[in-house]
Amino acid sequence: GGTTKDSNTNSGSGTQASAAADPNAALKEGLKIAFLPKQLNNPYSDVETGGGKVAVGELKGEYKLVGPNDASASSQVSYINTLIQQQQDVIVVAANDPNAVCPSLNQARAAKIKVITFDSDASKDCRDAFINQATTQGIGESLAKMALEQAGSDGGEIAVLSATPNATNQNSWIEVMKKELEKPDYAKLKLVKVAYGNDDDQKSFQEAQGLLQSYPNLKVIVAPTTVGIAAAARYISSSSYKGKVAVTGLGLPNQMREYVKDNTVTKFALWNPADIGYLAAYAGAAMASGQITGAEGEKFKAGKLGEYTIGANGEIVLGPPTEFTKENIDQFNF
Amino acid sequence: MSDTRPAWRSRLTGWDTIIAVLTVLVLIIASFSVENFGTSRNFTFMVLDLLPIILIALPMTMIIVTGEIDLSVASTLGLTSSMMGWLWNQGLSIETIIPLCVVIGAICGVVNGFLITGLGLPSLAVTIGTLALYRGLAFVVLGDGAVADFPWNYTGWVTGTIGDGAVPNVLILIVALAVIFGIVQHATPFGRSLYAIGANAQAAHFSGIRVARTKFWLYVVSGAVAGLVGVLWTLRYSSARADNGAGLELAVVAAVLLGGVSIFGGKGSLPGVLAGVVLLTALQNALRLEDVSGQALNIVTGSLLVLSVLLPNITTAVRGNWHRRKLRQAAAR
Amino acid sequence: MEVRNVSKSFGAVAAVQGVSFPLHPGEAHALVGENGAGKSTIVKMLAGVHRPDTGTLRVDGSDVDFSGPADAKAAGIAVIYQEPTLFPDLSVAENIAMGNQPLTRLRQIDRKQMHANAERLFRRLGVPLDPTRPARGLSIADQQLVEIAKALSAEARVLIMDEPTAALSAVEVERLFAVVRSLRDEGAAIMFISHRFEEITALCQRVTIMRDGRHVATEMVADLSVDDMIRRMVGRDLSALFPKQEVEPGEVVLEVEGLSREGVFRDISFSVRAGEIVALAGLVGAGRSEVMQAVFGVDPYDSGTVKVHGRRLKRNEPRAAMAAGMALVPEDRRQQGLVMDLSIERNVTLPRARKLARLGLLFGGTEREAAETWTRRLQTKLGRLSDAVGTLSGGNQQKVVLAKWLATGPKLLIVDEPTRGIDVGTKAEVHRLMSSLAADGLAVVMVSSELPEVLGMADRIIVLREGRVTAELTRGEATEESVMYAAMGQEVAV
Amino acid sequence: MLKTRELGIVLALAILVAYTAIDNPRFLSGQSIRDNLLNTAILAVMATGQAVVVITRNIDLSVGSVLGLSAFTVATMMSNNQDLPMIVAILAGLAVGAVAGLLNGVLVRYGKVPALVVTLGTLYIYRGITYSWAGGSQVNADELPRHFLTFANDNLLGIPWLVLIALIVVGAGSLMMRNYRVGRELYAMGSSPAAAELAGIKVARNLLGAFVLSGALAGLAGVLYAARFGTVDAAAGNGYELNVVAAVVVGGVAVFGGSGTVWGAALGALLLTVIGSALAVLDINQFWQQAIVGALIILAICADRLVAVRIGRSLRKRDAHV
Ligand SMILES: Nc1ncnc2c1ncn2[C@@H]1O[C@H](COP(=O)(O)OP(=O)(O)OP(=O)(O)O)[C@@H](O)[C@H]1O
Ligand SMILES: Nc1ncnc2c1ncn2[C@@H]1O[C@H](COP(=O)(O)OP(=O)(O)OP(=O)(O)O)[C@@H](O)[C@H]1O
Ligand SMILES: [Mg+2]
Ligand SMILES: [Mg+2]
Repeated sequence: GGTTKDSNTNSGSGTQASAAADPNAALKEGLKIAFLPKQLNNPYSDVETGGGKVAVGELKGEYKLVGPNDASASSQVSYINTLIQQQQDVIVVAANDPNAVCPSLNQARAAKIKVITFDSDASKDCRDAFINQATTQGIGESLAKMALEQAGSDGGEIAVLSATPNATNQNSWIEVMKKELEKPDYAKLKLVKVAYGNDDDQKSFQEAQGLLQSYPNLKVIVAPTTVGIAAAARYISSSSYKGKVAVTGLGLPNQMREYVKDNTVTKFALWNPADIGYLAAYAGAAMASGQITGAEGEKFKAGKLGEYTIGANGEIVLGPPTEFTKENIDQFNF
Repeated sequence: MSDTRPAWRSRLTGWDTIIAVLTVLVLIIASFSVENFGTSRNFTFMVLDLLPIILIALPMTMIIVTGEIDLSVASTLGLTSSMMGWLWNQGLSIETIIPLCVVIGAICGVVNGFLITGLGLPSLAVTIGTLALYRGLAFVVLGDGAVADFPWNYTGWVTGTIGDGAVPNVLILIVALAVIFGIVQHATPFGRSLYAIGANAQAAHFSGIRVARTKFWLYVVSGAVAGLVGVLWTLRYSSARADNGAGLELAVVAAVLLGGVSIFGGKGSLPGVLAGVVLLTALQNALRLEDVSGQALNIVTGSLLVLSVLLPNITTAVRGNWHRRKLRQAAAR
Repeated sequence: MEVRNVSKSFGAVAAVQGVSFPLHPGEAHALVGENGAGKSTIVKMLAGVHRPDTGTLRVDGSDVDFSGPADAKAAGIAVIYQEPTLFPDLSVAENIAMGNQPLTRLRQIDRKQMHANAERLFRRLGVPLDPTRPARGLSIADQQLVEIAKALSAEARVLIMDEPTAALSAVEVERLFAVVRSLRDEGAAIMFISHRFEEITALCQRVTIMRDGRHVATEMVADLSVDDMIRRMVGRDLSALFPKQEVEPGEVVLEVEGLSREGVFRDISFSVRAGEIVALAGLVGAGRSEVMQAVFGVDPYDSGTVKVHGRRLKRNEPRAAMAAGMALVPEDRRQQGLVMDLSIERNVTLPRARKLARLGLLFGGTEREAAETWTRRLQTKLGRLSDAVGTLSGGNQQKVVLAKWLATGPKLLIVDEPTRGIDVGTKAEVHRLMSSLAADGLAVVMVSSELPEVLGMADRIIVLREGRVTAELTRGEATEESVMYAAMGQEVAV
Repeated sequence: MLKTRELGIVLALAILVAYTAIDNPRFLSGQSIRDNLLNTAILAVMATGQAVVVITRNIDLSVGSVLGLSAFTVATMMSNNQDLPMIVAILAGLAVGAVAGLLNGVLVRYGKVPALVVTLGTLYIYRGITYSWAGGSQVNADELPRHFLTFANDNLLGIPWLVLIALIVVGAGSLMMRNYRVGRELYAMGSSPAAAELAGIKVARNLLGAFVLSGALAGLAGVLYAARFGTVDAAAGNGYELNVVAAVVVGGVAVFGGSGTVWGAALGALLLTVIGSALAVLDINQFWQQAIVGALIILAICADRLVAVRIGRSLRKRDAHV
């Protein structure tokens, strides 16, 4: 639609004028903030962008959600190009490939669009800020810790069921986890395999099957992806391995509730994905309004989440993940 | 024999002409009614979006005209992209890598060609197999990694425009290749033989056409072009990855069929296919600018594909009925 | 059954216009006319394939409107089409039984019964075919025999046969006729189409003559002489059918030595000189076509040599044969001779597109000119050169195949059943053409199942039986008897 | 003689299982066999329909999308009506699939559009409909009725329902194609479409029937999918069409119609599934798996071709009189 031309020009000149941050600048209304998740129709990203929608509503901006049906970098590029053509004010994107989206993102920035990445970062020289759900280190450690708890005092074999072989997040968490496992505390744990379910429900399901056939003594499956953990839990809960093999990792409470209640899963973790989108929207608005530029140390207010400080390399860390158990799971609905 | 008018008229109502007119109409309507559609930057984006489909469609058209199919093209693209990343990591220069990648694509084509013409296996089955094989090899080569640090002057050339104007650099490539393929397909003995092979391979064989050899070379060319597109794809996204171009094969086949090429072989023209590709890309671009969701784009693509064959059939049927009724009326009188 | 004033046109072509004739039970009715006269179109209307534009079909005195072949079948009409219509992947027995398979109590197919039925039919026709083998790979003749068995198995009240004998030799034809006569005597109505008049006089009582889609006459066969029929068909008198010119043979053009292919033919040797017409005779399935296809290179052979003008040809390489000046007009024009979906001009120029190209490029004009010269010379009846060849009648398609190969200017012409499905008028033209080409120094090899043609045209006759040469006869030595003896297995002293 | 085609697949299967079992005996454990059969069931049901369509010289590429549409419809229906019995779910899935198949068939037959074009188009269309309807929503296992989820794991006489259904479908399909008139007519139509028309076969009826069957079975597969996997989103069955076609081709059904068998296609589905799980069990590098699957598909086609050539040669010999 062509009704928002005015706000465009406003925001354009606004950012142009202030190369330096003005912490006291008012948040603009009517900002066009577009979310581009890794793919549409992924329940996890839907929760994330849902949080973004709430934030944009609070900011009285224009919310838009676009995205490909497949999690490929190239289809994201077409959408970024479209968003540039539509002259959005902020693009909030979860990059499917840190480099492939770069040229387009830089074109966007050249067109005075603020680029915030969330969930999965793009190369740091082609975005203005990155909303990190938790530090890579923190998640990796937490995964190792949960694995140890589940395996019990005797330790034993554990396996990882990840997303795609080239998923940036998962790979860095697994790296940290591997380093962690080398420590003496974890001596009794043996990581026997990293399998990939491609974030496809069925493939993950079959990979879980394969793991149990190949490693009869497996004690724990650690799945650092919401699709993987749900599929693994589902397989275990319906097979003879129930009660013998534990499943843990990162999962959505709604998807996992059933398996927590039937004791297939005793503990898993996740940050609140809705908060990521929420924070990203506020960060984008703050930037488009000139409150921040993305430099280290700058502070801004993110609505109900309170104040955040930009870290090194333009990273904004959401906070520590929440652990879910039978006791607390009913308090969450996402 | 001297009567050429009906031939001329039948050509005018042929599907490739209709689709060309339709394409122009869509372009015109979109430039007026869709905001930002007509801008030069959007033109560049569109050309970049249709680059892989249009290039792969060139040899694919020939292959489908001979009654065969190549579903492995997107996987060949992925494999060359992987190889490109791997070779780059080995420290080869980009000037060596690019021709090497085209050769790798051609080798994929040689394998297809050998299985299909040498062993006489059905191409649909073979290329479903190599679709999985080449994609798998792509992952073997590069695994989960991505290689990104290609030289800027190359990546920039692919996404850039001539003299910073409105004409993308790759458009030269597209036009040059399209002209070459067009001439070969429509104005050479080789091109003629493709139609004969597609419509009746045995009769072609009896006419002295080397059916197997011709098909073999088509697969080699198809592989080489897919390899070239693998290079261009990698440079455009400055990212060599094993999953590059996944699923592109169906888009290419859809575009070729939309352009009026018969899936049974023997019929179709390259201009029709080019129009088909442009129509699809332009429509998707315009709809995206209008915030139509990707899901709805699926429906549009699918419907177009079916309608592209259905509509001409319906018009012929209606015309035939009308003609018959007229005859009956004349007889009744 | 009766045909009343039916018409049918395809686009601008009026294939049949206002034709009427009756089919009486217990009578064989012949339908004759030149190529493209509309005979097959009538057959297809009777069979429910085409719907008449105007006019009606009547069965048992009441109008019928067939919406498809199933309706015609249900009305008791069985049809043998001009072109075989078998299912190559199914067994011969299944082909015959399709639609009428014997069923067991559970409505499952009773295979045993089905095979037994097929065997019975084959015994009646005297064909040594295995009912369980797939139809793929059957020779044209065998295919035609299966078609005949199929039509007979339907035990129809009306049996329509569109050139069933075109691919058969005298022995099979005689057996077929015996069967058809007995059907006729049991009260079936027979419609029979053929370009061979001796067959018509031998089998039919009544004849309908067509010209250019119009009805000319329906008369008793006994009341007409063959010449009468021909005159009314073509609308003028014909010159001699076999206008053989005597030519002094020149140097040897083709030399075949010890050619063998396992399971097909063995140790074939012969030679052909310039100006000579050599005929390959034999019963159906003797392997004549296979030999010539191996010579031309479309089929492989295991051992032996083929030399043209003393130079050995590469095996299995038609292009080499063409370069040496060879041309092959194949026996199956639909599968081997023509690309039905392509235009007439493209078909004619197909083998020599390279020669017509300038700087590697082809232009429509040159192709059209080249095509026009030869189609006109062969008096092909066509609408536009840009029409698909599939829209032509069978005989005119055959002319296009001839045009296609004559246009390459061959030194050695191999013709396999050159006049199959061609009307008398055209046949005479083709024969005249062949002799004049031979007179100009062309070497001609002719494979033919028609003895009169063989005897009338050939300078020398090579007889094949079961893949071997059993006799080589000169024009003087050859008689109907001597050729038949050699073809059927009795060695003839030469 | 015809059996040699399927025999090749059985042999390949036996070698693969033996090799894997030697490496890891647990591959032959009850749970493992059960898993393999359960995984094959869905593919085999779809392969049955696909085989029938391919035998008529057509193809149905829309099956993956039909599966998705049916799975999502049924899952939504069941989550909204917790008390509906399983049989209603199955009937609903069959109905959704049959309608989708009917549309394919009508376009192919009456629109005279080649099947590959039609079903490539409806592949996009049906998937698009599911996406537009589902949006990002997902039906999770905890929203589905218990009896629906346990159906996938329940047994009848020790055989899981899923496997039983697949066996019934494959068995009935084979019987129909081999011993009933309509089956032979379908072969005839694929062997020579023009001749089938001339032979008075009710081509339209049979063709619609074949597409409706393929659609309905894809719909049924959608129900089984929903019951087995519990979580259903709009992407369910995405890309399945290539697996199904691969199974049919590996199973010895000629892509040009007229030959091959339904149970061969089912064997093809089993072989593909077992290859997948054997590679996982053999602990073969994840990255190599897809490549190996591709290579094995090609190998299977080559083997099939070899058998066909043998048969052809023996036919030649039998007829030879030289
Ligand atoms: N499907 C078709 N489309 C267009 N024209 C056709 C078609 N079928 C036949 N014709 C035309 O109708 C006319 C009559 O053809 P038909 O096949 O009936 O001839 P015929 O008497 O059987 O000849 P022949 O002896 O050569 O078999 C011809 O001019 C032919 O070109
Ligand atoms: N493709 C094939 N595969 C297997 N056998 C074949 C094939 N083609 C022909 N034959 C067999 O080869 C033998 C020779 O057939 P061919 O058709 O060459 O005989 P012909 O003498 O040319 O007779 P005509 O041309 O009159 O039919 C026959 O027995 C036939 O069944
Ligand atoms: Mg005819
Ligand atoms: Mg012959």
